[in-house]
Amino acid sequence: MSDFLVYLITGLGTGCGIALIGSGLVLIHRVTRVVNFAQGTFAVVGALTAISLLDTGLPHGLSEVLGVAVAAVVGLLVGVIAIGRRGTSPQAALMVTLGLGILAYAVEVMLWGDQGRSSEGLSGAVTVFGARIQTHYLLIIGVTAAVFAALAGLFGRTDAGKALSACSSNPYAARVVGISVTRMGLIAFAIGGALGGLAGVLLAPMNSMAFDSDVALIINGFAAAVVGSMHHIGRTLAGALFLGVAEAMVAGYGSATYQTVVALGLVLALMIGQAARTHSVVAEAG
Amino acid sequence: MVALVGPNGAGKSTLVNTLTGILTPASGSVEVRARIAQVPEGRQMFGDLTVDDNLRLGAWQLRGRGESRRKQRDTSWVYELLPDLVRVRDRKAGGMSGGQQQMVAVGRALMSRPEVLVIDELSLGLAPLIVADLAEHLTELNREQGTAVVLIEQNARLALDLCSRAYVLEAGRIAAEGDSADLAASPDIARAYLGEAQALPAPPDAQDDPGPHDPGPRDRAMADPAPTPGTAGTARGNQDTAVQAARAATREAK
Amino acid sequence: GGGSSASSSADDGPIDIGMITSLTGQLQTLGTEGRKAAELAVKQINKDGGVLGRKLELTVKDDKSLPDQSVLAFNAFKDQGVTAVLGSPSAGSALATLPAVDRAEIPYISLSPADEQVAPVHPYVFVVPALASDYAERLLQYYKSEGVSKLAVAYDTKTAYPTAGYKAMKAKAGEYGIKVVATEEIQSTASDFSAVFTHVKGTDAQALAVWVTGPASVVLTKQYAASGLDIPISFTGSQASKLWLDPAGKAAEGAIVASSIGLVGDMLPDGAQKKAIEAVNKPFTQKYNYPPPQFAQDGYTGVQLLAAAIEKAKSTDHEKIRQAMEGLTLATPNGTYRYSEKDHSGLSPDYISVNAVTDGRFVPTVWSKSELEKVAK
Amino acid sequence: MLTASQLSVYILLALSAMVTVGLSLLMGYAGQVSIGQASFYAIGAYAAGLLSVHGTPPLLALAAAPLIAALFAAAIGGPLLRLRGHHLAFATIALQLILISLLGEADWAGGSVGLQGIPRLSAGGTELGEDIHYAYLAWAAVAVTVLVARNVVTSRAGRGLRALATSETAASASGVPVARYKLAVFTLAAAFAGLAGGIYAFFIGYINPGSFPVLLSIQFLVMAVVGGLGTIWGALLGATAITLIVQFLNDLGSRPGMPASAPSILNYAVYAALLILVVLFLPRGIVPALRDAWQQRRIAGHAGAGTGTAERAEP
Amino acid sequence: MLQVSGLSRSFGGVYAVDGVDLTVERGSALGIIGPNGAGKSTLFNLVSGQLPAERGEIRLDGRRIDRLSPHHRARLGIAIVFQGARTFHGMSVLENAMVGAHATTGAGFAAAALRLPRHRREERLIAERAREAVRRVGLEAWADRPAELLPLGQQRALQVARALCGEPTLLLLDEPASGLRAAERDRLADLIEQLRADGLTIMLVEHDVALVGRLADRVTVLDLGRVIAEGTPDEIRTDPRVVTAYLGTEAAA
Ligand SMILES: Nc1ncnc2c1ncn2[C@@H]1O[C@H](COP(=O)(O)OP(=O)(O)OP(=O)(O)O)[C@@H](O)[C@H]1O
Ligand SMILES: Nc1ncnc2c1ncn2[C@@H]1O[C@H](COP(=O)(O)OP(=O)(O)OP(=O)(O)O)[C@@H](O)[C@H]1O
Ligand SMILES: [Mg+2]
Ligand SMILES: [Mg+2]
Repeated sequence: MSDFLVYLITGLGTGCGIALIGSGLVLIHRVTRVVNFAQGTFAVVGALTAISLLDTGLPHGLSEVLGVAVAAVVGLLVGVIAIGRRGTSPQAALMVTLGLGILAYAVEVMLWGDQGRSSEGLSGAVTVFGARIQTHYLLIIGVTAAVFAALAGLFGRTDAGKALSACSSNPYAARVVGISVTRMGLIAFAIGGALGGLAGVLLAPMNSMAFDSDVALIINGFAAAVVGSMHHIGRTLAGALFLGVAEAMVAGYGSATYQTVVALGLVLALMIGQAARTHSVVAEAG
Repeated sequence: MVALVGPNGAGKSTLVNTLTGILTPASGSVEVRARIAQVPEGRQMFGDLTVDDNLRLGAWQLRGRGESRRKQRDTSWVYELLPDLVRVRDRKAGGMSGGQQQMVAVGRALMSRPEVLVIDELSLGLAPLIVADLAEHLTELNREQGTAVVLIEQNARLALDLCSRAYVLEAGRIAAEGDSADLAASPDIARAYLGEAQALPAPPDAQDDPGPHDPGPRDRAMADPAPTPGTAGTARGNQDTAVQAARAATREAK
Repeated sequence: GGGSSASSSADDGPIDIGMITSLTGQLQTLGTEGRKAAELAVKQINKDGGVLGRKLELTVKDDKSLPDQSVLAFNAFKDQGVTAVLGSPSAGSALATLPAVDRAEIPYISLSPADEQVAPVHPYVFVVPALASDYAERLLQYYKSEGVSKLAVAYDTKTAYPTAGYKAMKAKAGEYGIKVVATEEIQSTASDFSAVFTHVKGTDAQALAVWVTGPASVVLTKQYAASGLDIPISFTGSQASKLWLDPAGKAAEGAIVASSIGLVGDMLPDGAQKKAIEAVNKPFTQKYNYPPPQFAQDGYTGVQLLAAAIEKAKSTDHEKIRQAMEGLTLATPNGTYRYSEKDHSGLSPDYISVNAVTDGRFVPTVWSKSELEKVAK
Repeated sequence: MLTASQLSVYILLALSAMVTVGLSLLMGYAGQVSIGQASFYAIGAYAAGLLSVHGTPPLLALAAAPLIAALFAAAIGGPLLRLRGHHLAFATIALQLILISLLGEADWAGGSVGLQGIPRLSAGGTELGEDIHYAYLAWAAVAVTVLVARNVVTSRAGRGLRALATSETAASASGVPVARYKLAVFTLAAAFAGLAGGIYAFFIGYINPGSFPVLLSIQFLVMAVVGGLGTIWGALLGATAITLIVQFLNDLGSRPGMPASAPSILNYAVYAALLILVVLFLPRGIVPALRDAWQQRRIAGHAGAGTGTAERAEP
Repeated sequence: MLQVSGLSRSFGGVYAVDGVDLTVERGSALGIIGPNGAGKSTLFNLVSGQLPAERGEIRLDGRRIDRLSPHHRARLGIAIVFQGARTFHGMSVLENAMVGAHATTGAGFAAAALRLPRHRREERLIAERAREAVRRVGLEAWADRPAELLPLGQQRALQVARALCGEPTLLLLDEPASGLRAAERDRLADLIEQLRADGLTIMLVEHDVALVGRLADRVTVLDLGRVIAEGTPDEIRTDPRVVTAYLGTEAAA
């Protein structure tokens, strides 16, 4: 029983990490229709910045905040290059973000070298119902909950949220009603950068962050975001948690060698199930 | 109220799009000193937002605070004008029927309490009943709030009845303009109707490379601020008329 | 028959040596270090008058950690008519290049520890790093000395090196009176290993041996520290560097890590071995401000072995060098190599040190210290 | 006369070109995104490798490679192609991850160590020992690929594909069997990749899961996009440009005298910068851009049909 | 030739088409009118197979077709012109029309890839049929232009041309005249009348009552997914329910 709890909570923990990456992807796509392949890079930059600051003796908290800030700026930069030029199609912008992700490798190697780095997170472990869980997981879970609540609020309740969604739903119409599509897009990229950075600083203590850590991050995040059709906040979170827990459970009760296979397989099945139910007319509507 | 009439492909949409700044003119300039709202060609819904959200976004530009903001966001009066929408107010606009979308588009434009209202195709896909109501409402707006209306309308009869002035467009140039009553009588109108598709400016890059990423007119209109030589002619043709129509519109706005 | 070694046999010109390594991609950290040390070795040798009175000239090519790129690089060296090639640290690259090596019959000194390169023996392929199986054997010896009889093993099934190591460990465990009571298959792409520890807790294993490469080892170490699992954990050569030590940080304290003897040179008694190690450690540390990691020493050793073989063969002829290699015995930072016709990985497990991480440094265990002293003389 | 290293570059180039042509067909004409095209490359390679290792005559094994890849595509395509856009893109990438992962486990396929001892191609006793033979083979295969692709796109089927790329609804209403067409083009692209993979296996003589990373799929994607989606020449040009640039930067980076950081700067930064510039300034790819430019010149040149517009609009 | 009975389809619980019965005689033209959102387009989507029906059945010449896929129905001779323009991007006007020919031709990938004679024969056939169709709708001047650049009216005409290429027996037209000026409108009406003369059966959704009056010999009125009236144009024009629900007073005059 307590084993189950361990798997469940660690699963949720990893899931939340994935969700944070996914959230940035969804946010940016929901506003700009761009699948931002540089999302993992934001996390890496945020993490590595925070770690370096910690090494220089800055206290925890401050270092992390600064890391997130830097990631946000990087996000904005990526945005400017990807969608700043008038008439760059989402597909083109996607390739640009891909390119920027690779470009970042060089910069990161220059700044931080090519070796993996890590930081000390919340040390120790707590015991929940006889299950021993790393305290840091609880932090990740908490932050993720807050972030997603905020996003859901933004898009669900506020006019600003609607206006943001409008930009991707129909850019032309957005211009017609006087929404500055590009500015909205840049805002989205900045926030997306911050979200990525947040994911990075939270995951840094759990992982060894190197310039090329983004690949693994982006793939999981992409999986979650796609479960949410690159649009739905809630479904993205659900997808991420599902992914995390599935992996943990497979590793726990089956063999860890197949955890990715099974988890990805399940996500695929899930999506194909969804798709079977929607019909092209409806899919193309609007 | 100004009417733009002319055969398909005359350049009416292109013209009003330059008016509202969706397209940037290749030459000359458009100055509009007024809050301008547009019912674009082809409805242009926010497909995955609800009908209600679509309407509310119409008021996005109005930067009100507190109470006034609340008023601006209030959509109820639009539903009174277009009762058919009540039934679907919380459904995704993308799923709506052609006419319902047209209603939303009109409602959305009205929401911004415009001083200049540009309507590209009013009656498109609307049931006669609704068209009558809308026509009435527009004249009302024009009379009471002095809202200027630039109207493109397939049903020229209706257009000329509604509007005081009218411009007849053909192949991107103004073929005739004047008091709609006179125009209604004049043969120019008839000519405009008989405008042949062949007489149209041929679109550019004809042997364009196939592939879905080739942007459709809409994307393209956004894509290249400076049209390719092919369109330049059209655009320039439209443009000088654009200035006039804009003046006409703003004159009425004062 | 002995492919003549084209251009570079011009009797006084420099001796061309090619080096295929991973300067970008997954393994770029390993490759970059290896290159640094190899270039250092060449510089030293040339300073001491070169080989056969001729200078060595090292050309480096990047395989981007991709097999086919390694083949491209090898073909390029073939065109260039190099005397010999130092091979990539990536097992995939090495194995992909072997067929080409067999055809071209150019001596290939591999810096990758994959067992498959030497079993069966490829005539022109000689391996520098200690093989996974050697590490396995050494760790078993250590556990025996610690009185461990029940062992849990976790290994990454999707990477060649750990898999080979695990297989060897399982096969040889019996000889040392050790029983593998739990086998945990893990995945280097995973980000959570709590399952491993939870499972092992459920067994009566007295120690956990981990075979994994890359960043995953850091994650695993940190989670081991937090897991409350109270049996010792051991790692292999893949962790014997700051790539693992730094990010793992506090969590690494007390962990057992097997490494090449070169890594603990400064703790050896004075003698041939220590001198050999310092020959690379001193200048390398001077130049880069940190002691050379394992991969660097492999690169350095590779060059040394090659130079010795050429010297011994008194020729740059590929076939002659191969024969020289097969009879070669040489003391290097990695230990003393003894290649033979049947054994193309000349290093014995005796040169592997088993360390415990103390105060963020690799310190040989008492048992290991005494063992090393035997060979260090 | 090309040197062995140049030869092997051109062989790999040809193989990429084949995959890219298929991908361009899939994405450019049928509007189906695949970020996992290397899966079929891998399947072709493993099919050829395994068969020949177990004694099948190499040529037979090579012929089987595209077939098996196609069969696999046809099998998974059914459910997979219900997905659209990002979903499909993800599905393809996930598929590759799963495939690589399983291959790493499959001891019968060499597992994580990889598949060793793949014989060289041999036709009727005579072995294709020289790289030049593989170059001929590869380029012949490219020719076939291009021919088939051209024939398909300029046909009824091709029009159907392009139609469903815009609107599946309208296409199906015009009698286009959308699902079947998608599957067909998916399968065709897989076959191309499979054939390339087969040649790869024989050329290198060793394959392992690491030979087919996701980055390879992305590389193919980049080639297709840079060259210009939906144009066969674009696919060829893209593959060529990218392969040669990558090789050039790679050589440059490891030249003696280059700083230690040169490789990562060149292989990452410069490569990426070039990619970004092309995408930003030739968003539709090189070949379409060239075509447009040529159009413009032609229009500007003799006052022909194209300028009719402008004239009519002049005052 | 077409019998629809008890046909229903809902979206999000709300019925868009709710137990509709109707019959279309061969060679006749049925007009369908009704308020916005009444379910006209949905009905067409159900008949042409774009949407699966929830209940009810559709018979073409007595054969049940409501389980068949859209392209299968197209092969049986049902063609549809959608509300709103749906031209295929990146293809010339002529190619757009040629797509329509899918319904009556069969050469697949293999035939194309290998350039079998069958393929060549068909290509020739398709090409000339497409030219004919394009000419018929008066687009020959645009034949080689990218279709998405056509103004609205021409796009509509192009869809008709595409439909004709499939040599349909039943043609569904969803608001074909919306957005067309009087001139184009008349040309379209003439075209439709010709088609009828050629024996084509036509279902027409239109808000231009005059046009419906001119083209249709029977009219069905939908409201909220149900048939509220049925009869000749004149009967309908005076039907009080229709006037209040749809026409409004002055439009009827
Ligand atoms: N994005 C574009 N690129 C090239 N040509 C275009 C573009 N948009 C419109 N055109 C051309 O400009 C001309 C005017 O088009 P426009 O849509 O303004 O005509 P219109 O009067 O609005 O027609 P309709 O009455 O059908 O709406 C047409 O010939 C059209 O083909
Ligand atoms: N894809 C969809 N998703 C959700 N609701 C839909 C969808 N398609 C149609 N509806 C709803 O079904 C009802 C009927 O729509 P339909 O398009 O058939 O009306 P219509 O008679 O064609 O109206 P119009 O004359 O305006 O075109 C409408 O209320 C519409 O909102
Ligand atoms: Mg228009
Ligand atoms: Mg409709």
